Amino acid sequence: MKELLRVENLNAGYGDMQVLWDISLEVKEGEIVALVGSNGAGKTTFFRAITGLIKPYSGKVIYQGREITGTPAEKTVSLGIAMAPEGRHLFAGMTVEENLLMGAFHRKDRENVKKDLEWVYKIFPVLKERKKQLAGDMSGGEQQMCAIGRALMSNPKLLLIDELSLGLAPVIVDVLINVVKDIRDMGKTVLIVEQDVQVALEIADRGYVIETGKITYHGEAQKLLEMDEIKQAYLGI
Amino acid sequence: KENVIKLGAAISMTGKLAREGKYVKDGYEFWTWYVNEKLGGIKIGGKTYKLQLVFYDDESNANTAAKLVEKLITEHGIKFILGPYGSSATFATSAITEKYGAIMVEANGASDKIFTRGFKNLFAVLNVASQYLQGTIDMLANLDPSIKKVAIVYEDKLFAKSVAIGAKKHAEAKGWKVVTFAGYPGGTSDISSLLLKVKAKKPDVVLGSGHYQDGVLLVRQMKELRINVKAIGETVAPTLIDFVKNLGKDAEGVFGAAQWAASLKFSDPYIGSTQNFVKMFEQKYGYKPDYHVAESAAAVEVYQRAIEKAQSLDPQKVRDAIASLDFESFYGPIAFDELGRPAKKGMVVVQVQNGNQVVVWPEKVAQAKPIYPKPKWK
Amino acid sequence: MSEVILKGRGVTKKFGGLVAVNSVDFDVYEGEIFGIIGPNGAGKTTLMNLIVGLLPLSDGEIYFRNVRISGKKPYYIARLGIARTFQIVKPFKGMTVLENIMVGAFFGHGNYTSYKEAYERAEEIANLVGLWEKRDELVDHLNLAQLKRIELARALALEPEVLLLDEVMAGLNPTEMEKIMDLVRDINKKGVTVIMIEHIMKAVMGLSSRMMVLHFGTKIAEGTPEEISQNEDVIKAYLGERYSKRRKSA
Amino acid sequence: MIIQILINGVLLGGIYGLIGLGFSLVWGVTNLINLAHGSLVILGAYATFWIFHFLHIDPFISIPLVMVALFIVGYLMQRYIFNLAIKADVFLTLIMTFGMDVLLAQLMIVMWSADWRSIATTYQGKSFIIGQYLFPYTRVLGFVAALILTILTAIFLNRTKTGQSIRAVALDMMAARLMGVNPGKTYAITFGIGTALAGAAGSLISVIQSFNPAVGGGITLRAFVVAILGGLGSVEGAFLGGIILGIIETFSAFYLGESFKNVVTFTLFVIILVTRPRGLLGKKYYG
Amino acid sequence: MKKHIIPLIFLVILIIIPPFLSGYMLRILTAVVMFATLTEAINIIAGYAGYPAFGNVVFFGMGAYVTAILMNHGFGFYLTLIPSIVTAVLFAVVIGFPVLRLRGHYFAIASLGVNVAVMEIVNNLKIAGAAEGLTLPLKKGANPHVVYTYFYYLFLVVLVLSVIFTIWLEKNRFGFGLRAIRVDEDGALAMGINTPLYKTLAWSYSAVFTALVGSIYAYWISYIDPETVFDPIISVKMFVMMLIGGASTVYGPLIGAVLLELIAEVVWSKFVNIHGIVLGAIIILTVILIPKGFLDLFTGGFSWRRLVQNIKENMI
Ligand SMILES: Nc1ncnc2c1ncn2[C@@H]1O[C@H](COP(=O)(O)OP(=O)(O)OP(=O)(O)O)[C@@H](O)[C@H]1O
Ligand SMILES: Nc1ncnc2c1ncn2[C@@H]1O[C@H](COP(=O)(O)OP(=O)(O)OP(=O)(O)O)[C@@H](O)[C@H]1O
Ligand SMILES: [Mg+2]
Ligand SMILES: [Mg+2]
Repeated sequence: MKELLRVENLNAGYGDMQVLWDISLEVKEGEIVALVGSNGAGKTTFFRAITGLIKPYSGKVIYQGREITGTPAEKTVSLGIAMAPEGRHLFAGMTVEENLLMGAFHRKDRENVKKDLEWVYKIFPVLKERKKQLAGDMSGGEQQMCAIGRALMSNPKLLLIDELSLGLAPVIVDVLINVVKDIRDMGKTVLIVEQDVQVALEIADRGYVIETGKITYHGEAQKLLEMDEIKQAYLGI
Repeated sequence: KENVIKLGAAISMTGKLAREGKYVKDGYEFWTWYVNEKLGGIKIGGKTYKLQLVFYDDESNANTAAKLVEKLITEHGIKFILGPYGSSATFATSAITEKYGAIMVEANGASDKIFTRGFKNLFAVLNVASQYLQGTIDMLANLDPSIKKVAIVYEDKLFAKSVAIGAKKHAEAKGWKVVTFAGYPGGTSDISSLLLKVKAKKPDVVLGSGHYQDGVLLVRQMKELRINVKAIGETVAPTLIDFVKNLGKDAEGVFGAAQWAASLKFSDPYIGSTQNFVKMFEQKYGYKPDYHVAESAAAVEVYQRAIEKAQSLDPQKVRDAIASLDFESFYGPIAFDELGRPAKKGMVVVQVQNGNQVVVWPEKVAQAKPIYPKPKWK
Repeated sequence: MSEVILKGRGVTKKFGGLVAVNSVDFDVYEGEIFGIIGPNGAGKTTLMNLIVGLLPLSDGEIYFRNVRISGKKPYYIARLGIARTFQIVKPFKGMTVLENIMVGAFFGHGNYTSYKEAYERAEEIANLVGLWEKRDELVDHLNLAQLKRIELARALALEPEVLLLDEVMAGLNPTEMEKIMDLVRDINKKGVTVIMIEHIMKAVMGLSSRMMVLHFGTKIAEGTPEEISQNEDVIKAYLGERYSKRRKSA
Repeated sequence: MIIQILINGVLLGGIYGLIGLGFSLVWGVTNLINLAHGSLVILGAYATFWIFHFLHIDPFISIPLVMVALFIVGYLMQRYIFNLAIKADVFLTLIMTFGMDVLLAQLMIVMWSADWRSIATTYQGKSFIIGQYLFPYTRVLGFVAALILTILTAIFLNRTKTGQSIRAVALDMMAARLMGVNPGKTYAITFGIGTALAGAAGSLISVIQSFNPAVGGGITLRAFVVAILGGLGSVEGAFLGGIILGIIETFSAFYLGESFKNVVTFTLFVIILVTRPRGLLGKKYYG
Repeated sequence: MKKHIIPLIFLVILIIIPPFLSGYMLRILTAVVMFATLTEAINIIAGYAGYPAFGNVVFFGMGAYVTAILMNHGFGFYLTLIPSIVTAVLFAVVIGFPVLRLRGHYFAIASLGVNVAVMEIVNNLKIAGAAEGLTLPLKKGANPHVVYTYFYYLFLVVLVLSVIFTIWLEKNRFGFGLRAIRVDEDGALAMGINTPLYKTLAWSYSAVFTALVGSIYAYWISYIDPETVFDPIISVKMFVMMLIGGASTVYGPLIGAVLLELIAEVVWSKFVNIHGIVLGAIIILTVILIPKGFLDLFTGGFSWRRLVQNIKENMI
């Protein structure tokens, strides 16, 4: 499999406060990779650094063989990197449909956008029912679906999902797990952050464990699930 | 080392009164320059003194003006203060000069109220607000005894309202009926509702009191609403050049009240005549002086005259000298009543005729006969 | 069984055409932990907002110990002894951890009026919820887990008789979650009645003595966790196959 | 008579609407309460004035020119000044625009003096009659211009990609970036458009009243009222707000007297705010 | 207590300094003290409670007018102070009831609307001299310096009161309530804070100090008209000062008042013709470089890096 994303010795943070220390990681095309770790470990920060929402202090982000370190977020999306951010960040004053279409903002292929919209509606029927409702008026779970839908609308090669199951009903989590797998089967690559380590490692091919800004373990998801350290720290067993 | 007499002033160089403030400044500076350069200064007992003008920008703010006058008095030690522009600032600053026993000769604060406080050291060279439209009313009553109804509209601010109240009293004294007496807030860009009411009352004369933009607005909207009357009289606006430039033909026939006009013919002990004043000023500043310039220059002349007369720089003596002045200047007769207001000077009425602003009243200084009644709008 | 402390009858909330909460009746008994679950958008948060008075009811009534509280102002209800946490954390930014907690102490049921008393009370609570180390830090710099604790701490400082928790476990990893679960148990043991909304089954099922399930604003089930987890409607509408499979295999 | 007052009010209101439009747009999108708006309007009036003075182009015809010029001014101002502090507290950014207002007002005085200016068109003061009602040319033209610009702005915001990106940034800047929108540029474009609209309003001002740099403050106040009445960020709202303000002013001036028109306007304004806090056509989640 | 020592030293200096000042310097200092008080007052409602009372000058104007009207009817100055406070508080309560329900910008603009409306009403009020304003009897005294020193001390007393009040506020349950309201009003409600009451109280306290200052101002200046005492620019100035110094701190507003008055003073004397441009530029730069106010800039040591960092934090 071809390598899609490679991160080398990434250091990043906010102002004086360094959060990430020498992070290295790689993601191959068509993989689902999970990033797990406790609260405040720096997972979100890592996503922000890759998408270009913050500028790393040092290190490299290589995507499709090209270095994209420090490329601002508004540019990375057209390279095929999309993110469903933590906290959803929908355009509250726009309708659900407008939100989804915003996901395709940078796209030129109008025809396919329509098709993708229908596809997203098929995945999340609730969104279709509520397409005229303001996104801000929806419940937390509905919003999460909309956020993932919006990210999908950008036709990404690499999809980053921060806190996949946060605040979602178990049935919906089931749906999302399948969606993530479907997305992968369509040839897209998915990188997820997920608190429910069980869920995360169940769907992922590989996983990285991040603790206070450093990668402590990585490997095949199944293997990680069986490691005692992980069981103790993250599965509460 | 040169001997100097310092005159201090707070002048509106910025803010909403910056336009008028510039005239004031030019007027003060012109006469100072004239005294120093053309007359060689002021002689007191053999010594020659030069006048020196010390001024600051009050940002068109009365409070700042007060602060500055206090600075002039207490830091520069100046006892001879020239007025700021506008009634509010004159109010505030004159209270300070009075407290410190300094003198204020002011040329640009016309509100009647300024003179109700019994100040001893305050003198004005300009007529008070309530007198502004009296000349216009006298003239019209003289021209056409059949006038019965007058509408008075004014900007609802200190000066303009004082003018309107004075005009109302005077019109009623002439036996006219004031059919509309209405103010509108400052800064208004539409008085159509007010004018519709005026139109319904069918007045013979409309009198407007306000500043430049009010004058223009009144004429424009009267035309837009096709309100035809026998005469339109205003305060300041028609005496300004911009009025004619902006309104063009529509300005024709509008009367304006001025403290002074460049066409007047007075003699002056220093500069010779009004004409000379106008000529020299125009040469130096490149524009024709309007009455703000003239009254401001006259205020400096008052100090000059009084100091020469008193032969002293003692504030008390100079004050007494000012109180007893009685002479004709390029600006008109200068003498003060017991409250410090002009005792002998009157206002003049100007009318726009063929694009020129000509004096039409009082008769003895008139350049032309008033055009009456005003032609209807086309 | 003990007394009913909070009672709702025909509680309804409409947003325009949408009926977010539809004529729900509920009884919460003193001293219990009462779980509310339901699909996203079922109306759980809305119901909580109705209880604490942040939203006016469209219909129905809510009683706290037989005192009608529907229609009362939120601060009044809070002072009566009903505290809540917010699903989306709302710390008072620009204040330290202790100061955040002090706000609760000052204005709650406990009614501490002096700075010193409130301060001491806040210290106690900071200690209780495990924020002792962070007590003098500005809340702006805390991470989500800590903010959730602040939510809890502030609510506790009100010294409530009823505590409403809206997804306090969301976004926490299992270890963190266990800690908070212990905390909730402790609080409950001290006599505080707890109503919790949660999507993490391990937490609600583990803590609750009774549960209620909302679906499209309507109550579709009520009972012990055991009953709920076997209810076919609930599995279909909410729990999903994976959950029941996992449960069975466990 | 009542109809004539109504006509006057509506015509005046159109211009108010245009004054409020740019202000409302900028506020709604960038969260910047632009206290320099009035000064920018006056800048537009000066631009119109000088174009008329030197090139003898009619003020209504020069509107596009003025708008382009002002767009550039606004774009640069936002991009290189306001953007530097845009994330600060709203009241700080408010103070910043206040500083800009002070600066601009004085700059205009220094450059063009405080003289009163206005443009004397051949048709000023003239009106046409329909039935028994008078329609002053300048005001009718002003109204039409305002209406057209409002419609164009609405179309721009709702139908174009740039418009969509402006709305997106207004709602959530971080998310907008993730969609590929450059917020710095979008803010600058928005402010540029707001300034261009202010400039257009200036063009209208220059033909209906006299102006100098000091009248900006009053205009900003009107813009405030219009924006709030209509609802922040709502284009149609701004126009409607303007019309309502115009009608309120003319009617209260007629029935209660000019002196009370501001009292009525502002009392009503406060009442509307209290009863409809989002303005008449304000949209949720903006501003 | 420690942090009050430097301010106390300043207070002592302020108390003993008048005899050493020229009339002009005294007037500037008086203006500084006056604005410091106004800013400290607006800080209660806008800083602590987060309600940007853009029309706060309305209380200043009211205080000024109540004093002016009563003194014109023969009341002594001190007798006018209680009515002045009462009027302002009544107004804050009555108007506050509807207006304080608005939040953020909307409150700002509504309070400005109230201000303009009141100004226009006074403009038409016969008893208040309408548009022509009112003159007040001049304060009699041995010499001007004594008279103006007297006013200076009057302002200073109110300033000290307002500072003491704010110090009390900081450590009091009331202050906590206000701060909570500022950050999150729903959160505050849920914490049991009677927000309507608290907001009204905060505005009333703000009104008390503002009105007192207005009363003294009227007597000091001896002539008032609606345009000057209800001038919205005064509110803007209070705001600028509060923010420059540091909002919702005890001493920030004072620092802001001193800085802005002094900067303005220096700027206009140095740049007579372009002082507006310079002043405008200084304000813009201040916001860009020190958005958290001067107090913040110097607590914990000044560094240039802080300035750059400030820009980075707030720019896009
Ligand atoms: N905008 C920010 N400014 C300053 N510090 C921040 C910011 N966002 C996060 N942090 C800090 O950076 C650290 C890492 O946070 P981050 O959000 O990346 O963690 P996380 O692993 O995503 O945690 P969680 O599971 O809670 O989402 C935390 O200590 C947090 O307080
Ligand atoms: N202010 C509002 N206006 C309109 N609709 C609203 C509003 N608040 C909530 N809703 C709608 O009411 C329904 C119930 O929302 P609520 O937030 O109570 O759901 P919830 O059960 O808490 O969901 P979640 O588990 O996702 O948090 C949702 O469909 C939501 O879109
Ligand atoms: Mg995170
Ligand atoms: Mg919820």
